[in-house]
Amino acid sequence: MTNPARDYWRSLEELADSPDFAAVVEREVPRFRDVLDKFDRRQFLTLMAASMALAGLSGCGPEPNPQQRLPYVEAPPGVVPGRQRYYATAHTRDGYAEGVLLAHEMARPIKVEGNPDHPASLGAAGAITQASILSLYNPRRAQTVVGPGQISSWEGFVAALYRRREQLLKKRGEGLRLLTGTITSPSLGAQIAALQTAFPAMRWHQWEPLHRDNELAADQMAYGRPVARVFDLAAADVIFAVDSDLISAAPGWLAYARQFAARRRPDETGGKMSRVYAIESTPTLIGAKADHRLPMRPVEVAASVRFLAGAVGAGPSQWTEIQSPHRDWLKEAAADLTANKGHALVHAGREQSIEIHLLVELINAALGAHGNTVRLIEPPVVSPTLHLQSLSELVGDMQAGKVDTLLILDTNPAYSAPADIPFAAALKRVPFSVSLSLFADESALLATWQVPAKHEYEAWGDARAFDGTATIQQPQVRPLYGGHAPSEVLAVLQGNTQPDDLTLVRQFWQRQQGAGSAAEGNPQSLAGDAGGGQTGPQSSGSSQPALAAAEAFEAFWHEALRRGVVANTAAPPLTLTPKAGLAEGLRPLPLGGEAAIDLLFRPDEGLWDGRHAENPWLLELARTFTRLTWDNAALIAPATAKKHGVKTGDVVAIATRYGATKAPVFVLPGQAPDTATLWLGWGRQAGALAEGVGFDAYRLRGAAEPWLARATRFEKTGETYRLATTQGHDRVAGRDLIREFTLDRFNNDPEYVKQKSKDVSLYPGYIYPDRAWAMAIDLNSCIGCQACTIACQAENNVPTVGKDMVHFGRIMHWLRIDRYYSGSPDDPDVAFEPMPCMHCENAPCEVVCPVHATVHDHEGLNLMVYNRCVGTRFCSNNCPYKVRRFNFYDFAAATERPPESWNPDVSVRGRGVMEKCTYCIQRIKVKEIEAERDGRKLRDGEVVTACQQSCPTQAIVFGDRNDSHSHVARRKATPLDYVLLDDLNTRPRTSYAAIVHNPNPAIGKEQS
Amino acid sequence: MSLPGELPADEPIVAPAVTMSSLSFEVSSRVLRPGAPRWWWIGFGFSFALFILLVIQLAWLFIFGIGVWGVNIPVAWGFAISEYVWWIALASGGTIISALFHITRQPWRAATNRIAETMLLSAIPCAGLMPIMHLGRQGLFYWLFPYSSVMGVWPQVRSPLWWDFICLFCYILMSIMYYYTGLLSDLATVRDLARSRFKQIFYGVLALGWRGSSREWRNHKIVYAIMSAIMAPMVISVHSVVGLDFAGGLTTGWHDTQFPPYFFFGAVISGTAVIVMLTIIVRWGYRLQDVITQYHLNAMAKVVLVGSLLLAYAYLWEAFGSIYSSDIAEYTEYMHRMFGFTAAGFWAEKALVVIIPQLLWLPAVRRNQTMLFLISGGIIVGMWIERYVFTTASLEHNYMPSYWGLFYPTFWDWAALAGTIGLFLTMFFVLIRLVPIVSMAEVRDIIEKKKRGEA
Amino acid sequence: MAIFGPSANLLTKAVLLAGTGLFLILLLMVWVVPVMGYNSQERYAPQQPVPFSHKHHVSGLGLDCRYCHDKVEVSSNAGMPPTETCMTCHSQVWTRADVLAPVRQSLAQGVNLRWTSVYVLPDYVFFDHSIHIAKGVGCTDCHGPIGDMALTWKATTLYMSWCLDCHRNPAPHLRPRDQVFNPHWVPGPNTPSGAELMKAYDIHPERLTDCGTCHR
Amino acid sequence: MREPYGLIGVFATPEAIQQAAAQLRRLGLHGVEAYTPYPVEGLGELLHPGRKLFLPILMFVAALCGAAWGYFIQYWDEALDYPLNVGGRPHNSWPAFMVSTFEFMLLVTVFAGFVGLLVASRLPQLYHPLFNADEFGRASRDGFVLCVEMRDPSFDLATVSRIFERCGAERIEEVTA
Repeated sequence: MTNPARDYWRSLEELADSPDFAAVVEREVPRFRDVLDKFDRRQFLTLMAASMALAGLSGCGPEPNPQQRLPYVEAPPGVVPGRQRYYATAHTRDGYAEGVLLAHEMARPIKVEGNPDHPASLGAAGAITQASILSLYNPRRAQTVVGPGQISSWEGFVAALYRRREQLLKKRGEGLRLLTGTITSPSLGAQIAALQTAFPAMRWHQWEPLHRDNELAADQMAYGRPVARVFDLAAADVIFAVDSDLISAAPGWLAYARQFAARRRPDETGGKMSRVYAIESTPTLIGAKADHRLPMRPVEVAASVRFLAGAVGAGPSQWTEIQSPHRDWLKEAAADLTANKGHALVHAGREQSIEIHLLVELINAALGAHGNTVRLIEPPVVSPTLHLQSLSELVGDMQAGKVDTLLILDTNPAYSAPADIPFAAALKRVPFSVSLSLFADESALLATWQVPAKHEYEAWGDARAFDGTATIQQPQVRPLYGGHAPSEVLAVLQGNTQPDDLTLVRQFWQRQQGAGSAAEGNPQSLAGDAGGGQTGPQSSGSSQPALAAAEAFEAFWHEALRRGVVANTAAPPLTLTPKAGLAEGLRPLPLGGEAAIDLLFRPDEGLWDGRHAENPWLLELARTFTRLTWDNAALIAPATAKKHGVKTGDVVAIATRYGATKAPVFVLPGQAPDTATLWLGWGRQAGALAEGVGFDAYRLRGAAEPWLARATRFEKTGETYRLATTQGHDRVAGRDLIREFTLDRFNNDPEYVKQKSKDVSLYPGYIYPDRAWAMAIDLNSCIGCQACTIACQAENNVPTVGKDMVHFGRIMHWLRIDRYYSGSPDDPDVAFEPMPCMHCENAPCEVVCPVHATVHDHEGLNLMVYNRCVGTRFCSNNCPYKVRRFNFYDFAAATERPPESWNPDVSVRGRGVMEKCTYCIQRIKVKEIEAERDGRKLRDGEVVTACQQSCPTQAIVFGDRNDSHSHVARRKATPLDYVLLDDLNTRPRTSYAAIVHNPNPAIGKEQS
Repeated sequence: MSLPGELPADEPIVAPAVTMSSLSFEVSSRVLRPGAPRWWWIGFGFSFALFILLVIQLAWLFIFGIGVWGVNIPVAWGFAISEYVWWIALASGGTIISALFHITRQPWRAATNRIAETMLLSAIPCAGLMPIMHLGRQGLFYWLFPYSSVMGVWPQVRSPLWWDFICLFCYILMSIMYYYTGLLSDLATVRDLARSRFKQIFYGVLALGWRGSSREWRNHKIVYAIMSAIMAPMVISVHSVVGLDFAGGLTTGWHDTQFPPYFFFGAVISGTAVIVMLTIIVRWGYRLQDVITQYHLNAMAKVVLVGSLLLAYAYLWEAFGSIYSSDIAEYTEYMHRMFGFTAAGFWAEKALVVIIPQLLWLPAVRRNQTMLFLISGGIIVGMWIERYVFTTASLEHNYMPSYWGLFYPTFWDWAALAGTIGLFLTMFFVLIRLVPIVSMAEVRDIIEKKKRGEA
Repeated sequence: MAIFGPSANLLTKAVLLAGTGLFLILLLMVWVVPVMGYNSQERYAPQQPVPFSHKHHVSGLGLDCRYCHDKVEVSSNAGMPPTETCMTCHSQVWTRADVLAPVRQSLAQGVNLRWTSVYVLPDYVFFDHSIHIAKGVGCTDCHGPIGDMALTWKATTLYMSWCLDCHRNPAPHLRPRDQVFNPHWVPGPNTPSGAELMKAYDIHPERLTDCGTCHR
Repeated sequence: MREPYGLIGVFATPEAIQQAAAQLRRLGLHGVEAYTPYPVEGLGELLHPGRKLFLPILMFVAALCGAAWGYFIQYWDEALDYPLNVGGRPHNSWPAFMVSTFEFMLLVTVFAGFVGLLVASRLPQLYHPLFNADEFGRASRDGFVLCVEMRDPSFDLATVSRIFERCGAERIEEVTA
């Protein structure tokens, strides 16, 4: 395989030649879509269903128009029909890379999977990453270059920008501004640096709505320089989380989640577990998994952190003299931390104040975390900046008319800027502004030039992971809707009128290698194109002859592309110690006692900062705690709700110093009193699918308090709003669905832990002699991130249905995550329970199907034969686990995605047919056939289900139960293993490992 | 059935004035008269309008799919199935009156069984239509027939749905044969009275040349007796199997061994109730007060009363089982049914089906046609609510709390209900126009017996 | 004045007889109609852009199936040969033949040839060539005397029942691996029996009739 | 000239016709048949003595066949032709087969009874000489008609009509074929 991308391009030409493809593109042109958008989605669905039905009526008898086959003109090497090939690249979130592999079927990318070789993925992939494939194919992406007032072309844009360049060169770049998001791309960094030298007066601004300014500022105070952290949760026996996004959103969270979970499985670690404390204002994943959790208002959080600092000797000891109901709790936690010096870790979330970040840093230092559980490294980010400051300076200059040329690359400040930074207004005063974006978003519509961007999977580029490891991104598909990479736009400024991202990236890395791959390891110097220093292993120093160098580079290049990782680019650790006397320097806390509502701004799980708002999978993904789809809401605690006399669905008017909006209320157990969490990223003003969905929390967000704002108004309006949630009831209602034990119960009383199986049946049991597929799900490991749900959706062609259908109870997810509360609604225990099909051996669903549409096979799979199903729906009624889904309309036909983006190995279900989790039978069969062809037995771990593969914590294990050495058999052997509703004697193949808590005896909060 | 055979002194089973010839002329004339009476046209027009609604509903359903109804997951069965049960129950009532009371030799059965059976034939299509409509892919319902064609696949005969399908299939065919067997001699009467050539041929062909020879009568007696003896257990089995559709699954609130009899009781009361209503209408419309007397209504009222008592017993038992049982799922489901989303329906149903019918203990009420009519109507509505409540409520609060949901019917759900009622009434009106509505042969027998002071 | 004359009785009997007969015939049709050629499209031979003859290439020139269908042993899909494959020979022989014009054109202009499918499986059926080859099912078992077809025609019904016949009892359809691609294979005296081959290939018929074998 | 078929007498009461029938029987005449608007008890036994078990036996046999057929269909389907593992239940799970077996049994029985009735009563027979009689129509409403066929050699018009009259026939009529 010479150039991995080459053969794909060729085959796409063939693809593009076929009239079908032309038709597809034709059909997907937004113009036609708009007509349909006039209807609400339900009507839209019914219409589609209707047209399908009518079409179906005419389709009887012998093929009216026979199918055609189009063989290649020249066969591309290595493409085997019906077999998937994988190409490595990276998907970025806030600029940080997560390594991925894209599965190609007949050279079409159909699924995103984690790259096992990549430190930030380890083979797992989060929901957003999984869903990125849908954005790639999204027919609503920006497709045309629009110049001032009229439709233009890329060439037109290049010409215009080039002319601009001439003038700018004259005045040394005066008035030229660059606005980007966080950038970790070394090549892009180098390009910008080069521009900076070409245009000395140019200024580069950064705006990432979910910036990490507070962390940066704290580091500046502590170390006088920006740093980044890499945590080692494997070494952490005690973790103290302060509103932490450590295993949900922080760069590298996939890796952290895996380390975290590995320490939470006592049955695999000889009865040892880490202990987790969490104090937070709004529920987080790590808080849900914590052994001790306290919901508290931000002011209390600050006080508690001070207490902790004082208690562990990181701050003045008088900080420990606070009046707080939680004082003893904190004291014990602090004691536990100090007792585990060197094995303790404290982490604060992105949204916490500078002070808290500073204190956390000091506490970690005091606990000897540095070097053990925390590693300080060079930040992978290119020139870390305070984004808020950077943006406000830019806007200031724009208003002052100092900016005449503005390049907005892949960020959308017109929508996401703080309410008191009038970017949109200022943008009108910029004579020449360019917005390079995937969709025609708010900024693009205001800019004089809107240029469609390439999707990451269409472009050449590179990016760094949380630990500095670089990945070279290779295109998976030729741009579907035109579009260009940021590097290409910048190249135009550099005078290159025929920019090509491949050459740009290649040249950069060639220079790196040429420069003796010096600085791998040292991102900063990578960003600048100067090098020097010790030579890396596989590099060939400039002393070698050029030819050898070229060969060496080819080798390096292909290795980097193949593995999806550039070897030895991880940033080296820094050994720094925080300045002394910082804690003492802190001002005393303001006494924020009076009860007004604190507004907490948080990224949305799916839409993130709003950039994924056009992705139906993410819109319909039920949020972890609220199970809310297609909307955001103001999340408030039950107590607060009572106080304000509102309930879920009531609309409240919220205002801050910066702006006002209306929002539906959602009562969320475990939320801190007198706080309301608002998800960012909703309420877009531009966009087809997302426009007007949810409310825009950015309007309430000010530059001074980006994460936490005091509400000046929070009143019931009397209006109500219909929220579509997917979970019917929040508690187990007496069923034996969630099993929980304490660690010492597990260690000292295994008999009690073991479930008594009452396995009696009138009929003789069925024998499964050779293979018996089974799944084991570890509830200790499951952190509720829902990567599996989207993975399943992507793998199995599961359609989206729209808000109304969700509200009707017709959501289609095959794999859902149930979230159960126990304990008081103010501070409940949370348990997550992934629910795939149980593949019961005595399946109740099969017995009631009158047409043999669902039956067992000889390996114990509960099969669903769509083409035999007549749709009596009795199976669903009879399924105690309610894992069956029904196509009430022709959902698949109504889903907006080009036909070539579906997974060809899985039937796309039509109207009136039942469907459900199949244990990814298509994957099983492919491997089975391979093995049979080679005349060997299947190896354990050869078949991997989509959910298992995507799971960051390895909570899901699948395999042959009859093979006692298989991973799944070992998992099922633990005393914690149990099945749901076993008194129904359905004999599920899917079993669960009970939750084990490791409470601090001194705090003695009964957990089990 | 322990119905007192005695005739109330003031309520003869047949008015003395009625002779064999007057009976024959009266009853046949209703069929043979050239134009239909106004009340018939009004009734028929109304029914036909509803029937048109059914046609529209079907078109809408087939074009857009089952999604136009309110069904969802978890409540995958909504109106269609509960109404299917409801219709079957009404239909069964016909067989119960005609078969069960034939083998138990109830004299009053003679004048009413034709109405009962006519009602049965009109109700069965409605029942049969429901499960087909509710399929996801209605066009493929024939896959339930035990034939494999080129697929090589058969139905799954362990499924209660299949039992039910077979049951309904047999029941329809058998009912038609049973109906026709009973009808033969009366068709002959009409044939012999018909004057217009067309009607002569029409009824002549239908009567198959029945002459009433002693040989025919004797064969007829044997076969009709055995048929009745079969139809009786048949109707019981039909409704038991419908019960098994629910009891056969393990869904909370359905998985209940008492369902088969429970459903049969429901059939007794609702079937008889609808017959009472139709009898009152026909009796009034066709002015057959002499043939269908207070006695009949009185007797049927008693059957209704018995039915409501049986049902009351079943209700108590159901409540006891659910509340007393240690099964938390059963318990929560029943609590939801009683006090939750469906509470209103639950209590309304109990009132209409069990409490109000207790008025029938009073002879005065039994003889007051208006009261009788209203109570019967109430029962039928109540039974509909009952089916609806236990079908949906049980699914709403199933084993998986995370997947509890509610059922909201849509316009098209109601359209299906109204439409099938239209179909039912349309068929009924057409049939009472075409066939003699009283089994004359049997009434003659009674008249003769009365002459001789027997019976 | 009877309503009907004496002839009526005879007529009735005739009508009854006819009715019963008709009913039985209709009943029979339910089974007969599907297996009629019209429905199954057996022997259906569509027009192709180039009148390609397997008879000539396979029986005549003795080309191996895999020369053109090169992926058949590794892929679910036997695959149609790319134009370049045709041109390996036809750049030398028949370079002027009009029938081959489309092929030359295809290569020259990079336009795909458009063959009409002879065997069309529904989307919900997942058939894998490679495994059938690996288990010793010969090409001709499904594709009929493909080696002697001047214009390719559909040799089987492709009905599920047809698939099941073999999946229930594979033995008669198995051959030694080296004979799989032999279009004129006939079992010789020392060919191993079907039972032996089943053993050798490790085939378990009971599992072959699992619905999941073909439907996913 | 249409050749005669028989002689009918129309009676008003079941008693009368029974009396007449009894007397004719005593004469040992054959081809005597009564036509009544409802089954008159005893009349059938009188005119066609002997036990008629044909129909009951027919229906009983039909019942057995129906049951066997019903069960076989299911057994063939689930256990013989395409045995599939349905929810871990055995292929021949006979308890589940019973319901349909029962239904098939009843269906076949009733069908046999219905057909048997028609065959045994020689129906359908749209034309019968009796329909030529003016008064025969009463047999289907209020008249009790007794008919003696003339083909019997020992038939004597005078005797029969006398018996009719003596038993109070309201009307006596010759019927021609």
